[in-house]
Amino acid sequence: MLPTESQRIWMYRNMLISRYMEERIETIYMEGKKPVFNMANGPIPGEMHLSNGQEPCAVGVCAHLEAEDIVTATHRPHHIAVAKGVNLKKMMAEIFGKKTGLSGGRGGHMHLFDSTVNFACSGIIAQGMGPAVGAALSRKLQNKSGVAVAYIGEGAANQGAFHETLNLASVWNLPVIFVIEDNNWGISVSKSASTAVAKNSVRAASYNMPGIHIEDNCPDVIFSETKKAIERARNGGGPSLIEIKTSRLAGHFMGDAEGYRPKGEKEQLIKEDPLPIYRQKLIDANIITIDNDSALVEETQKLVEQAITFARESEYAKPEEAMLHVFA
Amino acid sequence: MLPTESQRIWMYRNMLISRYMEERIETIYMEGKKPVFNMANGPIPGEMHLSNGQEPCAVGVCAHLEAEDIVTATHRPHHIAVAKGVNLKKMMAEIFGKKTGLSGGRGGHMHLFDSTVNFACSGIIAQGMGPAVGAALSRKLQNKSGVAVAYIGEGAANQGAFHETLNLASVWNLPVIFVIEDNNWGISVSKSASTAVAKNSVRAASYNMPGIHIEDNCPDVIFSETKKAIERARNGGGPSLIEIKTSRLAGHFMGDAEGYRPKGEKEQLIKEDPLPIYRQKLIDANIITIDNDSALVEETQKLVEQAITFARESEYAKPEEAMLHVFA
Amino acid sequence: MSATKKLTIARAMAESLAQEMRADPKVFVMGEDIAQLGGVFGNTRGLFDEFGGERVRDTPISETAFIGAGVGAAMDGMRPVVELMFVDFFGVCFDAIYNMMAKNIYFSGGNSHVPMVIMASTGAGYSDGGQHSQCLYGTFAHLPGMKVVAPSNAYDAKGLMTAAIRDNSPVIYLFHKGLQGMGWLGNEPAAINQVPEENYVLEIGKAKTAVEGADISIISIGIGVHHALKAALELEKKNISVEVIDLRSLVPLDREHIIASVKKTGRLLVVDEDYHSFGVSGEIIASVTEHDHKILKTPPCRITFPDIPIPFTRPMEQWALPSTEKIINVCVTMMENK
Amino acid sequence: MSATKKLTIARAMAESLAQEMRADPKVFVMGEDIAQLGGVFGNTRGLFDEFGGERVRDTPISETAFIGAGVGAAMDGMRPVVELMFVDFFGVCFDAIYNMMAKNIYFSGGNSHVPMVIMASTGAGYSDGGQHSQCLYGTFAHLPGMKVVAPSNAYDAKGLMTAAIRDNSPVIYLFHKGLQGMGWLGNEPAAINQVPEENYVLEIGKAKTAVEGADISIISIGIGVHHALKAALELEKKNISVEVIDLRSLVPLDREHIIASVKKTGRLLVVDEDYHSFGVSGEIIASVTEHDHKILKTPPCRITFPDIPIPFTRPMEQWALPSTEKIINVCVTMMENK
Ligand SMILES: Cc1ncc(C[n+]2csc(CCOP(=O)(O)OP(=O)(O)O)c2C)c(N)n1
Ligand SMILES: Cc1ncc(C[n+]2csc(CCOP(=O)(O)OP(=O)(O)O)c2C)c(N)n1
Ligand SMILES: [Mg+2]
Ligand SMILES: [Mg+2]
Repeated sequence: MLPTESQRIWMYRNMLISRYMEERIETIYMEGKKPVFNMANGPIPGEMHLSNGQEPCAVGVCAHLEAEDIVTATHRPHHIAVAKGVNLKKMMAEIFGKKTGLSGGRGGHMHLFDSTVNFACSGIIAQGMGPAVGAALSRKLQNKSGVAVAYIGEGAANQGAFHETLNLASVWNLPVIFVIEDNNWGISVSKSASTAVAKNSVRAASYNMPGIHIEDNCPDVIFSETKKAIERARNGGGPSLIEIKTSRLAGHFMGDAEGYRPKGEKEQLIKEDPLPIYRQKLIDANIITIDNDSALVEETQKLVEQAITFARESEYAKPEEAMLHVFA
Repeated sequence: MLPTESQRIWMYRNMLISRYMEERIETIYMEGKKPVFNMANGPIPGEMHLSNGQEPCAVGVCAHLEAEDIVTATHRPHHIAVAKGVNLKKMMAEIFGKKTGLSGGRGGHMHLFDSTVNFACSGIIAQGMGPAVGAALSRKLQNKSGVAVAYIGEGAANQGAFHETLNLASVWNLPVIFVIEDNNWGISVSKSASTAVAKNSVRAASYNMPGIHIEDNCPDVIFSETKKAIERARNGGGPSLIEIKTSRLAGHFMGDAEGYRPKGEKEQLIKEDPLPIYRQKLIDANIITIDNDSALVEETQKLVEQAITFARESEYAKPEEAMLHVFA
Repeated sequence: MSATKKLTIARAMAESLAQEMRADPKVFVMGEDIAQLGGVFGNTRGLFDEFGGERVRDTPISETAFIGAGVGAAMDGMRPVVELMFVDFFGVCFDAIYNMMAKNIYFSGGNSHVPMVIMASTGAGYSDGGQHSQCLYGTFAHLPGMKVVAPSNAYDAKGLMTAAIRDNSPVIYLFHKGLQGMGWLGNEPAAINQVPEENYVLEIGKAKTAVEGADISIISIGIGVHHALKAALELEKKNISVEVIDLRSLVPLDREHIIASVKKTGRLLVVDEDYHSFGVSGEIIASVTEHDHKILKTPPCRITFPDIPIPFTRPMEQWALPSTEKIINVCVTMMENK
Repeated sequence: MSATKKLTIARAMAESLAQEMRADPKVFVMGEDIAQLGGVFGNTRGLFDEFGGERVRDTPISETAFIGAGVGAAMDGMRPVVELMFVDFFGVCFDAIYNMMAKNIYFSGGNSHVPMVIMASTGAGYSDGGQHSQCLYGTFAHLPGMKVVAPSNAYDAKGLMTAAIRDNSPVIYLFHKGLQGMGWLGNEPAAINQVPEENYVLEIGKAKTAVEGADISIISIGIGVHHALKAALELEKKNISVEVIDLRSLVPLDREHIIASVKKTGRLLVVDEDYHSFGVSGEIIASVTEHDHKILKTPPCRITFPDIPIPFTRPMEQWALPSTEKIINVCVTMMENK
């Protein structure tokens, strides 16, 4: 089933927010890191994993979700956080490490926790899969609505947690969906060098659950293909595995020289950038016009800028507040 | 391909050794543990996992192996150790914890290491899979012959290591065979309660390797069905997954009340005991006679008794030798 | 005060669980063989019959999955009690424990809670070999974000379990097999004591003076407390007056209690079944001496498991384990050391 | 003496590896991103080009599998050097490490060897958050059967790597990101020093006196040694003479060296970036005081990472980390304490 007009605008809008946010983070990240690139410096220190190119995976799935639904994301979480409705200001402030951030700066960009929209992410490969299964179990035990979605990369599909959690979710028939963002790379290691099968979706058969392969890095296609799986989970039909071919337009993290990419790959990926393609699609379908696209762009950029301003102007917590919140 | 006559006798003979050994261990284990059952007491203390009923899995596969081939077994290792040619005396002495044991008593029945026949086992579920893959890699890197066989139970097929090692073995095209002894139980938890698929052999598809399901707890069938996989590995064709339906005639460990078994299961399993069935098969095929069966039984029992006597009569190492062999 | 009855630690744990499950529908239990079997070590006995398979769930042998699931369920408002059958198995699932369960409260800035209990058996002494006999107290206590408790008797076992379940932070609950009162793992009669029928909470982080004394403070936890108590009786005959402190909890560690005792006695002996180096014994000695090394009349001592894998064979294993005899000998030597 | 050149730790590690791979066909390297990329932290740079993909193998993100495979290869006669990219990831594969790699020699009664090296990056200071900044020295050092080394400079890095590769026992080789000389993780110029071109071995288990002094012994490892050396210079101006001991190895721990130094100075300060409790600092203090607490003129001190997850934000993280300033302050206080 195709998304409605408003769903398509919602998806496009969130792609815009996410992409612009990544672009701005990219610039701000480099502040204080020139001429010498040292991760420790600048207003946003540490590792930075950008999601440019993967926005369709975020919006195409999250378009089906409500705040009550649970999402666990990875070390590359921004696009998904945006689509799940994480508060932009608090998120940006967290990325800057400010007191007003989601966790007052304790987490950082790999540890964004927003319990108001049931979003979390983490820095260990495949780590979010268990919690997604557990949240789904929690809903089942409490007879409460809500499905859980665990995002992972294709590299994570070779981690033991993948196997264990899919099996457990299936044996217990839980409302959880596993989404693989297949960008073909785990840092510098290509999928074919690390994975015995061409499509991870075939692995669903090991767990007696549907395995859906989505070849198209397009929000509409992802939306349509994932709808059934999510409804199935909502209706007690159990888990599914969804694999989406997508593209990592940036390096693994900022500072990555990307020397491992085959010649021409990057250029090709940029040609296939899903954002302008989707924009054109919506224009062609008369869902947006060039005019209201400009307005949308402007509006979403403003949102991001507001978040950035909020983050920049916020204070750091007192250093000794590091001691707080170790325990509940 | 059917085993030759001498191969069949070899298999039967090793089944006899293994079974008799388990029966004797069962008795000896209870020495000092009556009237009060306390694991710490008696000549064989600690946990004891017997393999009665699973002998066909050991002999059917190991009949294809040489001393140079590597086997890693589980917490239930005796039948496989016997079939792999582990020195019976040293093994028994190890089970008794004596200085003359494989490791001077440091390991015990779950940690039997015999490097002369490349056998090892361990107490953590699925732990032996990685080493089997590594040994296979070692042979490949050294251009040396030899295949590796990793045994696991069906319960272990839900452990993350299963997934990771099968994938790695396939990606690197290594000469390793994974053998699942499916006795339907992981302690008190049945396969159907723990496993999302009816046959673990289907999981081979996740790793682009052959998955072989063997329904018959019969040495001949296992021999024939596994032959191709082992030859394939020897010839550089890569790994395979083999699943064998077998039966655990005893409890999970000694002291297990087995209250979780459905009514009648145990009786049924005993009816299907592969040892008398195979004996009859060999008699029917005129491979053994009742007479030379008796001789074989006697001879193998003598071997086991000699091992037991050796173990009993051996000294314990000095307690302070506990400090030796932490490092090489 | 409610009626009491004599319970083993296993039964005390199960009783606390049952009472909490009755009182709070959010409490549930999962792990290997904890349903129909009642737990390999008996600590979930009866729960499956009373609460059924939804709330008392046998799991596949997939510790990473079900412990990770515990974290997700806890963060979603449930109160999972998850069994890791032997603490030795932590290696297959420690990421979910130390890097997630223990840190998610912090990573969320306190906005999420992780009310989760992991219970795991510890301990050697019955020849179960090097992968089924460890204590690993130091391993868990070293890493931030988890409370770590270990009862030495049924009364404490029940109160600590109730406290752990009600805690909004993750708690590692380590029970020593030798104290479970399961018979087939031996028995320590002193671990079986009077337990109130009504539920109650023992504050996590408070040590207890098990026996008062004037000459030497023996600090221990779990089964070591019993070795020490037996030694105390023998030492009394030699006119050595020993004070035995049962830590009950390693995180938080009740340093005040330890220091107060050592101030009084001037002598410190730590008894710990965990590995010798970089663990519990070192921390306790350091905590006392960094406070004031001059309160010590003699060098601090420790009786621990040496830095070797745990050998299977009885003579080696028993030789390596802390024991009442070793405690007596060390105490006598400490008193001779002027 | 052969020619020397100035190297970073990253290059010193890679040089040792290359030389050992040239000399011994049994040495091979595997891990994530260690082939074409040369390792995220540069320590395998050049190896893929020289030795090719058979001996320099990128792995899937399957640490349990490839570390387990390392054990199997090592027991079959190879000498695998396996990278765990960040030590923080040990939680997904620790069983293969602590329960198998570390114990198989023992379980085999010494009949099998496990000549395997695991190299892993450690350390905080550049805002990488709580799952990418840990040291975990105590975690590895606590459990028997593995040697644990951590170089503070390129010279030691090469000699320790060569020793680790040639050792028939498993060695955990922990390198601090802040010392790698990678630029993008900052730089510690003093870690970049003269390294002989020819290969050589530094005996594992021997500490080194980095600077001699009379008043206070500072015991540290890895990056803490550099904090201490800088503090020593400042303290000299205050007429406080500090002795800095670079442990270089935690297992075996060179207790004699530590004790000899403290005997001389009478004051002990441990600087450790790992978590405070139940770890390295406690063990060192305990080792000294159980030897003889009376050699101390003042209570022993430690500067460590507090028992909290490592916060991302710079102010909190820097506040929590050991530093030169903290060392100076503690040393001054120690000298005032009469
Ligand atoms: C258990 C574990 N191993 C290794 C890493 C280091 N690491 C971080 S991201 C990454 C690659 C992940 O690839 P993929 O899952 O495809 O996600 P992507 O980066 O492409 O989004 C690796 C190896 C980690 N964080 N956790
Ligand atoms: C990682 C781990 N988890 C749990 C256990 C406890 N345990 C020992 S044997 C066993 C059941 C194993 O079942 P299966 O793999 O089918 O082997 P079987 O006992 O049937 O031979 C369990 C859960 C363990 N040893 N290791
Ligand atoms: Mg990827
Ligand atoms: Mg089984």
